[in-house]
Amino acid sequence: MIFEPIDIEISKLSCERDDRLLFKNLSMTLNPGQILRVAGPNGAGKTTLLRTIAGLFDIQTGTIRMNQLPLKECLEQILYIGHKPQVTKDLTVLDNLKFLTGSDDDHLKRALSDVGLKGYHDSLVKELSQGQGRRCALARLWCVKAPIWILDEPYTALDVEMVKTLDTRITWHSAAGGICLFTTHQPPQSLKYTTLELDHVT
Amino acid sequence: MGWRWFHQWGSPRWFYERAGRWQLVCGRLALTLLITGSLWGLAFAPIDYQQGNSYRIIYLHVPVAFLAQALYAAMAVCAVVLFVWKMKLADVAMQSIAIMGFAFTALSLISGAVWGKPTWGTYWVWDARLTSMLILAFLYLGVIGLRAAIQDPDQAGKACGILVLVGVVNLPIIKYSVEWWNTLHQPASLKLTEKPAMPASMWIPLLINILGYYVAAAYLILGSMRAIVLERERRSAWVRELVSRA
Amino acid sequence: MSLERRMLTRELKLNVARPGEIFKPMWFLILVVSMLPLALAPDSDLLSEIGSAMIWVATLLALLLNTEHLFQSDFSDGVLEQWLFLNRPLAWLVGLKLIAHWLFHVLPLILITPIAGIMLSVPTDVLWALLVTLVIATPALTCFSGLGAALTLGSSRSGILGVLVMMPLFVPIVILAAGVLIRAMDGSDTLPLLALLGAFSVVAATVVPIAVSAAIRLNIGGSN
Amino acid sequence: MLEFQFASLAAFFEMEPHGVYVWPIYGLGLLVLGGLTLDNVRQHRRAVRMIQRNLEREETHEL
Amino acid sequence: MNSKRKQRLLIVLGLVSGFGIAVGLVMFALSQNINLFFTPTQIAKGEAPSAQMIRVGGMVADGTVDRDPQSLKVAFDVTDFDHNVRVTYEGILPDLFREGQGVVVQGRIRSGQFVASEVLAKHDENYMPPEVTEALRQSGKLDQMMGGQK
Repeated sequence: MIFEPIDIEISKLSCERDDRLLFKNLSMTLNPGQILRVAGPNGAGKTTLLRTIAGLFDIQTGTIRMNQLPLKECLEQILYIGHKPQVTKDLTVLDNLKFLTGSDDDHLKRALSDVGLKGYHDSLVKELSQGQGRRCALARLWCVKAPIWILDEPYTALDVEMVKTLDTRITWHSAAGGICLFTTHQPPQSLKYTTLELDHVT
Repeated sequence: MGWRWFHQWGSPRWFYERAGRWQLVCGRLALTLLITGSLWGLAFAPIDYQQGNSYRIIYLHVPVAFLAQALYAAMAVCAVVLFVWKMKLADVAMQSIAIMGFAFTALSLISGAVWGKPTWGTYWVWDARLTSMLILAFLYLGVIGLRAAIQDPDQAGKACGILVLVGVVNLPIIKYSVEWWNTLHQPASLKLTEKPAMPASMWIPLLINILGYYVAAAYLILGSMRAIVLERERRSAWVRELVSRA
Repeated sequence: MSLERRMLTRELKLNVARPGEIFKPMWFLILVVSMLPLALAPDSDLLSEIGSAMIWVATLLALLLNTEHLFQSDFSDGVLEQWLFLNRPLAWLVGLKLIAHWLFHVLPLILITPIAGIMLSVPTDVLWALLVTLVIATPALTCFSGLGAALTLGSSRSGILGVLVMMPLFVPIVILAAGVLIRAMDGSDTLPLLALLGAFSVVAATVVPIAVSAAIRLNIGGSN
Repeated sequence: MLEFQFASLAAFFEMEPHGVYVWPIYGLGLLVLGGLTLDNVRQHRRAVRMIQRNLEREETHEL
Repeated sequence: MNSKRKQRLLIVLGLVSGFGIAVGLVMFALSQNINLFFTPTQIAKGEAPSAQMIRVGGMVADGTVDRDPQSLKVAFDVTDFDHNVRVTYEGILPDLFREGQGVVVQGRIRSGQFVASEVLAKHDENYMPPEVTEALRQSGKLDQMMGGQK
């Protein structure tokens, strides 16, 4: 599957939080197939930037446009996975994914076997280990058609094998013309990406 | 020019500096009016034919009750300004008005209750006006409590704004429903549209006191807003400069 | 499967997984109702006179008890923020959630009020009036307490605060419902008051989801 | 119009028979207005002091 | 996007129809007598339902108050200067209750009499020095004034 060409244009974005200037006059354009790692020390505003681009935070100053359209009108093009589990503990793996993606059972089961959760579709999320729960949340990447991925620390709690699987999936996504933004503290080995360094603005 | 008078309010610094002066004027004016009005009402206004001297409580009760309701409306206006123009000062005003509003509502409830004792023979009846005033007090308390519960001041301000707006839609309904439910309290003594139903020697001091309490409320709100502005803007250059100069 | 069906199925499954959430308020209601005759002398005339009003208030409190955390678990799991990407207006999704909440949590509560009524020897026709007022008034109550829950989502020590904040807004509803009950005891016409109650619920159901969605957006924007 | 309504100053304070109701209310009103004024002053002073403390702390850091 | 516009249209439609239904319900309710408040004239014409809790408002007619010396029973006429209603009540009357005073009584009609369960004295919004009242009373204007405003 190849995505329609999509780009994100960020211009003069500034953000202040709790009286602290996180970033100022940030301008960049993300093109189809681009993989961008947002890096920086703790508290540099990585999560804030990601959530702003995902439309979860109001833009304080500056603009973000997708294919020339304001961000607010294109939210369904985005897949966002944040720090929080993104899955409900009291539901089964399958029910969780069914609600979030709307895909059918076969599709979802295939995605689950891709992330190494084969046979777990009927287990409740609270019965899974932390890494498995993370895999469950990430399984959405295998069954959703959004061209823009915004992943906040996707590698946390994943084993080496799963890291590799995720890298491959992101590479494919980029090959199909999708955009991926992510943050991480362990730079992935088998992924080609560009880096945006966020420093404390003083 | 044009909208400048309005946009000035977007600058906390402009407000802080001007408000100090306004506050001084308001404070003096309020003091003069309140002393005149209260003394006149207490000592020189004639006694009422039915209620005797107890009616002299109206020179406090009526202005304060007016104010309690007017302040909620003012708070609602602030909420609208906050959402439409994203003006931070409106949020500051909302915060101080909530506290003053609650104080005045409580004062009007207490003075009403004490007045009710000689007049109706009881401190409290579940009458329409009394009940809706009580609910107004709860609404103010809710706004104060909500703000106290949320850490981030911007977020707290917006949450309070939503609450205030929902409350303002409901306030007339509350008033109507409660009035339908049980009415004992007399209608308002002073109406803007009609000639007052009391002699001049009674209503002039009342009017003076109403003005006095309004100006006093302005004085108090300005004062509390200045303190809040200073605290919220503590990291800005002008505040640092101001404080280090002092 | 449409998003709306997905949402309602999810709610259903969640409630099957957490049956305690449904039974807790019912248990509370029955407890309050059984304490009442113990606190008063078990004088059945007095009980039947004030019983319906007591059941109404107890149901109101029970309802508040289970609406307090309406959005809390979805919020802390991060599922709530996913709603923004679902290609539907947030207010509409909030409306669905409130409908589901009413169906799975409030309706069962209303359905057990006849038991409470029998315990307090409330006359049958008053009991009917009680049921009807509850069915008509609870949508508005659910909406308002949902708004309270949404407003205090981000606060670390919200607890019962959200509900307390909304309490004053319940006044007209309680007054109207009480009016219906009094008239039902008299045997007079309750229809006009029920119409007013209905108007209240309709307005709340159209306006409050918008306010709730604003509150949710606010809290998603603030959580970090 | 401006004629003292009471026979004596004592009668004024007595305000027969409602002095017990009227005077405490005016006292309370005074208390509320005065209290709020004082609270504002205190809050303002506290804000100033806090900012001063912060400034001092920053200065010692820079040294 | 087209679907976005459709959604917005649906929301507006929902809001409008919601308010429409609400207004309809309120209109219906207001067309009925929700207040159950009646004047003595309405009662004399038999418009008030019997055996139902209703409220009657008017003035206490002069010289009609009969107090039972042994108990708290009291009977008086409530008038709107056209018709009178005989009210019986047992209980403590409010301090402001007197002849010529506005009252609201709540109760039921039983065999032509109004049995009140509650008597509320309406303190009017007029404040007057005693001399003025006296002057008015002498000129007979007071009753007019009091009767004029309900």
